[in-house]
Amino acid sequence: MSRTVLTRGTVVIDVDACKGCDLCIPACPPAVLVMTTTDVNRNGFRYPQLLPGCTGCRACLDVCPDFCFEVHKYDEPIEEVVDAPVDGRGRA
Amino acid sequence: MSRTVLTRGTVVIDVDACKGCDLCIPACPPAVLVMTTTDVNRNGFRYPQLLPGCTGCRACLDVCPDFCFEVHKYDEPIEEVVDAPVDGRGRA
Amino acid sequence: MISGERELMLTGIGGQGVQLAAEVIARAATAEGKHVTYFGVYSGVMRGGNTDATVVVSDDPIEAPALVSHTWSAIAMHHEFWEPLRAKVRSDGVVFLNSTVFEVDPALPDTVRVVEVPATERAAQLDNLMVASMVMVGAYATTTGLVGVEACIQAMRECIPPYRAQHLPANEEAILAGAEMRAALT
Amino acid sequence: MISGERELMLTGIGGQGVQLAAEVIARAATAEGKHVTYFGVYSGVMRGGNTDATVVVSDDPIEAPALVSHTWSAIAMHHEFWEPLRAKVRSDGVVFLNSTVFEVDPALPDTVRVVEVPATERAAQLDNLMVASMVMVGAYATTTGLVGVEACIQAMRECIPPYRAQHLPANEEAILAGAEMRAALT
Amino acid sequence: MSERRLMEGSEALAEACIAAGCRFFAGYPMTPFTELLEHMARRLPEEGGVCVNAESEIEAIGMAWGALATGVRAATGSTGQGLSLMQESLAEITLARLPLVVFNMARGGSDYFQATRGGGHGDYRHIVLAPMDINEGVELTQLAFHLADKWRNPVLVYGDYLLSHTYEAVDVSPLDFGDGRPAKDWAVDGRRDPRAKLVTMLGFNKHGEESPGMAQGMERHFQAAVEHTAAMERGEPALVDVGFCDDADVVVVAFGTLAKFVRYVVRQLRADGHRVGYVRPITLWPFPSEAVAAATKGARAVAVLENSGGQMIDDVRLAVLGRAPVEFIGGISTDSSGFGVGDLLDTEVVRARIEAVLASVVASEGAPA
Amino acid sequence: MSERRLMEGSEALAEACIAAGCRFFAGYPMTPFTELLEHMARRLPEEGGVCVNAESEIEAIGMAWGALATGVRAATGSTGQGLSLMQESLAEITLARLPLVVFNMARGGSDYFQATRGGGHGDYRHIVLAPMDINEGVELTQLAFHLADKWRNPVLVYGDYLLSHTYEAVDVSPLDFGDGRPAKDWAVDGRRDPRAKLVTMLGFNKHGEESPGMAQGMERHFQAAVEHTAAMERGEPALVDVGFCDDADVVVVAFGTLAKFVRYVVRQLRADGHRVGYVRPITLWPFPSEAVAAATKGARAVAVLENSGGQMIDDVRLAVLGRAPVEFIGGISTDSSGFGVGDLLDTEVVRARIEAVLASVVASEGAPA
Amino acid sequence: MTDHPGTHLVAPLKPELFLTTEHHLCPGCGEPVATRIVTEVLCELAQQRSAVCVLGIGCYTAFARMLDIDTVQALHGRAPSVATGVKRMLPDVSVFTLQGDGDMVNEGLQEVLHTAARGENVTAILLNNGVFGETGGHMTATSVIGQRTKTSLDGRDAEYHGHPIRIADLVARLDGAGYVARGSVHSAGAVAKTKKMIRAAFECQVERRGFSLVEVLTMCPTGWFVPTADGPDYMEQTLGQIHVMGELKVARAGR
Amino acid sequence: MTDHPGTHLVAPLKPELFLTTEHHLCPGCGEPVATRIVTEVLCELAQQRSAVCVLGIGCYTAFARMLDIDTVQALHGRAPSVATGVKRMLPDVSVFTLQGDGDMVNEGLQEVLHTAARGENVTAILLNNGVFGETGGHMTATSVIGQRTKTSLDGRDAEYHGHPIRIADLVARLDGAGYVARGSVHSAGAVAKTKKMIRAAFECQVERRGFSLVEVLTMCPTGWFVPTADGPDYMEQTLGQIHVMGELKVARAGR
Ligand SMILES: Cc1ncc(C[n+]2csc(CCOP(=O)(O)OP(=O)(O)O)c2C)c(N)n1
Ligand SMILES: Cc1ncc(C[n+]2csc(CCOP(=O)(O)OP(=O)(O)O)c2C)c(N)n1
Ligand code: SF4
Ligand code: SF4
Ligand code: SF4
Ligand code: SF4
Ligand code: SF4
Ligand code: SF4
Ligand SMILES: [Mg+2]
Ligand SMILES: [Mg+2]
Repeated sequence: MSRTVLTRGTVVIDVDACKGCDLCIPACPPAVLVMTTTDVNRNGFRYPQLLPGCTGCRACLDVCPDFCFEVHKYDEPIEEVVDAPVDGRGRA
Repeated sequence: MSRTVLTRGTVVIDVDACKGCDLCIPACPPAVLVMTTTDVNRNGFRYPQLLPGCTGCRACLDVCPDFCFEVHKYDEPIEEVVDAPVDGRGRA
Repeated sequence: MISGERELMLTGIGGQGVQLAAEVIARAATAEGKHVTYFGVYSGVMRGGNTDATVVVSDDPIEAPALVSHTWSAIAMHHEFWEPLRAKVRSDGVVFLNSTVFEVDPALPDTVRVVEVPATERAAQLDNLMVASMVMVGAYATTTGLVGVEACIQAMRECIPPYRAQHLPANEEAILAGAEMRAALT
Repeated sequence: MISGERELMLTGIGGQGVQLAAEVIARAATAEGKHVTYFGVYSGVMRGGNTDATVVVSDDPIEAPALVSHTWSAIAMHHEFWEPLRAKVRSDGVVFLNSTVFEVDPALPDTVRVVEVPATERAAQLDNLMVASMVMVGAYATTTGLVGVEACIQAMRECIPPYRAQHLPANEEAILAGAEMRAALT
Repeated sequence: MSERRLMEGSEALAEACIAAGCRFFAGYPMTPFTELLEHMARRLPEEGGVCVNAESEIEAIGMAWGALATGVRAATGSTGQGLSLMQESLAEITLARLPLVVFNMARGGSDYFQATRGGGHGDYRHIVLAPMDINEGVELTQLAFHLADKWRNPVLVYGDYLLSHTYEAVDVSPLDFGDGRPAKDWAVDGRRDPRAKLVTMLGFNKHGEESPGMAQGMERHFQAAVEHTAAMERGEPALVDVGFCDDADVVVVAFGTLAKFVRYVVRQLRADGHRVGYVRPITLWPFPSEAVAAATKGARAVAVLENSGGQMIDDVRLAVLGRAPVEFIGGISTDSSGFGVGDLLDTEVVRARIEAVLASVVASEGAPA
Repeated sequence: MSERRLMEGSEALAEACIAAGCRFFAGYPMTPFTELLEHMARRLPEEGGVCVNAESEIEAIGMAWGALATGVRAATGSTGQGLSLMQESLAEITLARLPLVVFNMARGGSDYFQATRGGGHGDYRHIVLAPMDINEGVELTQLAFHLADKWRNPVLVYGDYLLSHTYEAVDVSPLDFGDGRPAKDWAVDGRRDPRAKLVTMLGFNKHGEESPGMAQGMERHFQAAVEHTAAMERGEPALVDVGFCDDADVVVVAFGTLAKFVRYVVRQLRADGHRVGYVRPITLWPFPSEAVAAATKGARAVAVLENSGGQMIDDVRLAVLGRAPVEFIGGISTDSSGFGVGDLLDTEVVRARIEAVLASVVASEGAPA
Repeated sequence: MTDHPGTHLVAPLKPELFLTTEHHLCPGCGEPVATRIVTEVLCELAQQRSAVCVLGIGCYTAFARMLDIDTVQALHGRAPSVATGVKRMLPDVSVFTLQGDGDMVNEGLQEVLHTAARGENVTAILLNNGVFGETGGHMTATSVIGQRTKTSLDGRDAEYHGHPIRIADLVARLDGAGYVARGSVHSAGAVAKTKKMIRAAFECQVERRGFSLVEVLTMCPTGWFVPTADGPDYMEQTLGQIHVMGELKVARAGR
Repeated sequence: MTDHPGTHLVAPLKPELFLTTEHHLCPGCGEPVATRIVTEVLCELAQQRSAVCVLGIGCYTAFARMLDIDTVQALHGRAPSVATGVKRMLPDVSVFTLQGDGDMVNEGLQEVLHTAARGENVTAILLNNGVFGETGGHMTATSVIGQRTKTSLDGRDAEYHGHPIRIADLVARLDGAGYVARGSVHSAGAVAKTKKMIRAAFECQVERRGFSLVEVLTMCPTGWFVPTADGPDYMEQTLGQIHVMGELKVARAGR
């Protein structure tokens, strides 16, 4: 069950700076951040990964205590096709 | 120009404890306390003297910082004749 | 019966459960009738900073101070503050590394026995990264025999404060998991 | 011209103006070219408690500490703390008593000259009890000649802080009154 | 109650307070004092006492002051830094003759001067007890309450990070120091029975009389405090642990947890045939001057090991008075936080420093001094 | 500016501060420090400076801390009791290397230990200057600002009630101590020019480098502080006033205003043919140990006169090291308030005490030591 | 003090809870007046044998000798903490502090606020004269704008010296405070009203409704540099305008 | 940090006024978040070269190394007085404190209140997490009733431990305070609102309208003993109920 999403922005994630606190996950309005499940970074923490659909709103950056995000906006939105029916927070 | 006043109470004044602050003078509702003019106590302070007409209201005691007053009430008011036309604060 | 004093030094970063591991082993040994001293560096220290601990276990009363110059065994939950500990490991010692995150060469002489325990990985499988140090405790107990696994589980129960009681099952599971991992190897 | 050091000690109860009197005399003497030290015990001391002062006046620089063992002259505004001062008065000294309130026997040897000044009474006549110490200053200056009356009036003007300027005339009047009282006697 | 339990040092000290009858505590967190406060906060209510999480160190000692004035046994504490904040109170509570027990769980570096000279103003002294380990800490804590009551004077228990954060099995049953507890007829209870009381540092009472150690008027009162200090110094034997000094060429002086390392190393060195001894002052004030003088009588060098720039060395020099060279072999040692333990707390390091002194004495050679 | 004016001691000290370029002051009233504060509150605004009526002593030193961090000359003060409250700050501001000048206008009794040992925690020292009278006070106050800047270390000026409340004619023109004012490139101004600065007592900087006296990490930082103390002790000559000691049987040691009495009395005694001398330490830290040792070399007795239970006597003993008996001839002396001057401040009393020592030396008789 | 025939005693020279009434405070000082009514309230509430006074440091420290009440002398500013320690150990005794504005609002501001926030069942009596009286009349944290003191010679200037703190208003905002009021002793009527406030404060304590504070404005002619007789008027026109009298908080039982 | 073609940078990894972003604070801590927005406001107001930070003692002390701003480290509780000294000597520079609840409402309560009453033109930023985080999670003067801490193991009990202080409410009552608000960092929306408050506070300072305070509620999962992910909810349901967010005082120019 794939669908098309509009991606307006993107984030660079400094994975090794992440302490796995999870705060960015609920903060992301389109819910396009998802934590790794078993993968850990060099300090042994899970970290977020970006799904398509980022709006470049910087909410993740605003709540992250560890300065893990750099936020960019696309000058023109791009379309991406995703096959997951659920978002990063498991919402259908 | 004498007149008759009703005296309902009286005060004992510990003259030597007095520091001449004057606070009791305006506090006395019937204005029956008057400071000496040249007479001073053992510490060199002027002190109050009682005229007839005390009501025993204890206002003087209530404001005196130096515990100079003992207040009594007469069981029956007594009448006294005074010849001064003015009271302790010089009011006619 | 152990001969003389047996030392264990632990190192890691704040939050990895190093002090809990040390206290569990110290309490377990005490429960088993040993004389024990345990010294920990914790709290009031910058979060995520250095945390280390020293446990000394002996059959006889311990005369020495609680801080030792050399250690018979070591547990490293992380490599960040490993260096000062490294130098203290006796040539006949045994060292447990949390291989999931221990990234550098431990730089130990060949005579030292090195046991790699993927404790954080195992904890992640148990869905609770916080219990990695209990995996290590299970592995340490099984491998060295200095304390029993059962005694460790019992001691862990005493160490966890009431307001964290919800973590008891996960910690127990982790100790057993560590013990199994090593038992499987030996 | 005075020979050697001339001391003045003053005593009274807080609020009697003892420090002001001392400072006036010290400033007056300084203005007249003398070397002076003045030490006062005041403020931070319980209200209405002891207050005393020591003034030393000399034509030459003063080597001695500002506190002296003996005094050539004394002013007692009240008898309450008179005793310790009494013992320090030199046998050829001169003592000024505020006779309105000084109630005890000053107990001085006959060789000491005692000058009774009803300073508080005179101040009451001036309708300002607070200026009694200035009456004393006038009397002291006139009697001893250590400082001039005019210099005292000038010094008093320097001593009174601006926010108390309204008291200047009364104080001046008092110094003059004291001077007159003594002049009348001598 | 007399079984041994594995306990953190700070828990053991807390239990010792309770065993001594302490029923009021107030404190403010500061590493490595924090755990003592935590244990008191947990345990005192269980014992019918009160522990207040004071909002600051100064308020903590103020609360203890109030509790003490009612006659109960009470304590407070902090690190040396927190005690710096309490200096006004520590000086004046001594003049108020209140039997405070105060803990200094010192950070890296030493607060010996602060503890023994009184960091505050004027003349006063606290009895200072410096345990070398948990078991001794339990004993000295209980002794502290006893001495505070005995002398109506504050007693300071001097610990540190190592003492606070070490676990050992320990017995915390109440100890009996004899002579019971002195009656506190000076304490307030609001009853005026038979008459009103006044607890003050200002040197007078309500009825114009002198009471023991409470003269009328500040000068007499200060003087009485000086005399009281002298009486304590004369009357309270300084506790000291002396070992192997009889024929020692080198005597090492150290106190507190560091002294345990010294004692251990000196025993090792003796076993290896070196003529070395140690003196471990247990009471830092009154300082065991006579014991130090006696122990160093035949020494060719006296070495002082402190975790500081050198503070106790003054007292050692005052005891030795030039009869032997007094050398400082300590230094600052702490961890990166400044609270914890540094490299000096290591038997090998301590041994090396003592060996260096031994070597220099041998090098200077010749007949015994 | 160079004419002499009759001034109260505290006014003279205030004028000396201003002459030295002090532009910030904060304080809290306390007898006999109060008048210094009053004069600063009146005078500083006239000079374009700021005097804050701080709400407490601790806030006062905090404000001075902030002002100092911007590079201006700033001061605070109190009595020894108020300084007790400041002990945390006084210890830590030293580690922050801020050039504070702090006045102790001591109450009755002495705060010598507090001043010279540092009443706070850890290892640190303040340079301590103790004038005997107003004229010297004016000079030493200005020197205090100079030394504070020179060493980046607090300097304490030790006065008392007598100094504060005596009037004398005095000249308060600015003094020049040479070498100008050191640049304060460590001071903050908000400009990050060329880069951001950090003023801290915690031993690091923003850029990971070591700056003079500012090591990285607490242990190194504490150690650096100890070394800095040693450098001051070596580098700053202790000021001392020695008189008549060459052939003296008895040497009297005293400091501050009391020493003026001693000096006066010793001159009298010399005039009367007695072999007595005096040593007056002007810097209490660094203590003039060598001068004391030299001056007492031939003495048969050393007498220490302090208005206290005996504090400086430790330093005298450490200097004399047993070569002559050191006797305490002081004691507590104050007035009824505890702030002021007592009977000891009397040349006849001082003379009697010194004569008693002379007599006992003569009684013990015989050949010179 | 015995009555003459035909008369009866209204009030004696020496109040019941005073050992002596002699003191060295200045002429016209308001502090003895305020203190006397505190003792009268204790008598009215029958707390004569169940009260402890904790004194601050200021001119009122002189009352340590005078009061016939168990007393603990605190350091400057520290009375509320000391009172906390006393009360925790003697929960059934009426514990009160007697402090000045310098003591309570300067040196010890956080003591009183923390103690109030903790809801300690103690009563604080503040003698607010807007100056450090004892040291000679310097500006405190309650001195009003324009007030001339020895450290604000041209009058307190808001820009340079800052604004006064209305302490009772602050305390009233704290959940631990059960009763807060501000009275005065500048007239006999004010004395009577203030006495009622003090009574309400002690009742609050007895009923364990939390911390209580009565701020009493007291004359300090010495510190204000005014003639004693002008003290009451000066107070009304200056301090009284900013520190307005009245009850600020009356919490019901079981707050 | 350079932009790719077709994209533009919204915000870089490292904010302008940070020298480094690496720190040892716990996972899920709210303090770095609050501090970052302070630096962003300074940039927005062009105060990058005209600012001095005065730090208290708590976990945030770690920012001393990280901030690219002239910094003075104060002792625990003393930052407002230190800031006063700095500001009086550098009246044209934006001076702000960064303090925790332990620092500001416990150890230094009277410092902040006196500084606010004096109307010092400085800005205080309070990071309120209701615990002493640094020492391991003990009760502070802002911990709310029922809050479990290491020194209130069964939850803060009003009777035994007393009530929390709502510090911003107190400061707002002082005449010297020009701007007072309470924000939070528990969500992106809260962060944005809080940033506006911080901006208003610094504007108040620049316009010399007196003391300004922004209290920021920050998560401390370590001190609260909750999983990091639960921090924001826990905050809203506990601290946030008592320390209610919003602007408490906005004084106009020329107060
Ligand atoms: C720590 C400390 N600082 C300063 C003083 C000096 N001092 C004594 S009384 C006083 C002022 C008291 O003012 P207040 O409490 O208002 O009482 P008042 O004298 O006005 O009645 C001060 C500052 C002190 N005793 N202790
Ligand atoms: C005078 C003093 N007392 C105690 C401490 C110990 N201490 C360091 S940080 C801290 C708590 C800080 O709490 P808070 O300000 O709320 O900051 P947080 O750690 O919660 O961010 C304490 C009590 C200290 N450094 N100084
Ligand atoms: S910028 Fe906005 S949309 Fe993109 S990941 Fe971050 S929070 Fe989600
Ligand atoms: S908020 Fe930051 S630290 Fe927390 S999980 Fe997300 S990226 Fe990692
Ligand atoms: S009792 Fe009343 S009427 Fe009588 S003198 Fe006193 S105030 Fe006046
Ligand atoms: S109020 Fe008291 S002290 Fe004042 S004048 Fe009247 S009697 Fe004298
Ligand atoms: S100075 Fe003021 S408060 Fe103190 S006794 Fe005098 S009038 Fe009263
Ligand atoms: S303890 Fe709390 S405040 Fe401190 S770093 Fe951790 S989460 Fe942040
Ligand atoms: Mg006052
Ligand atoms: Mg906090």
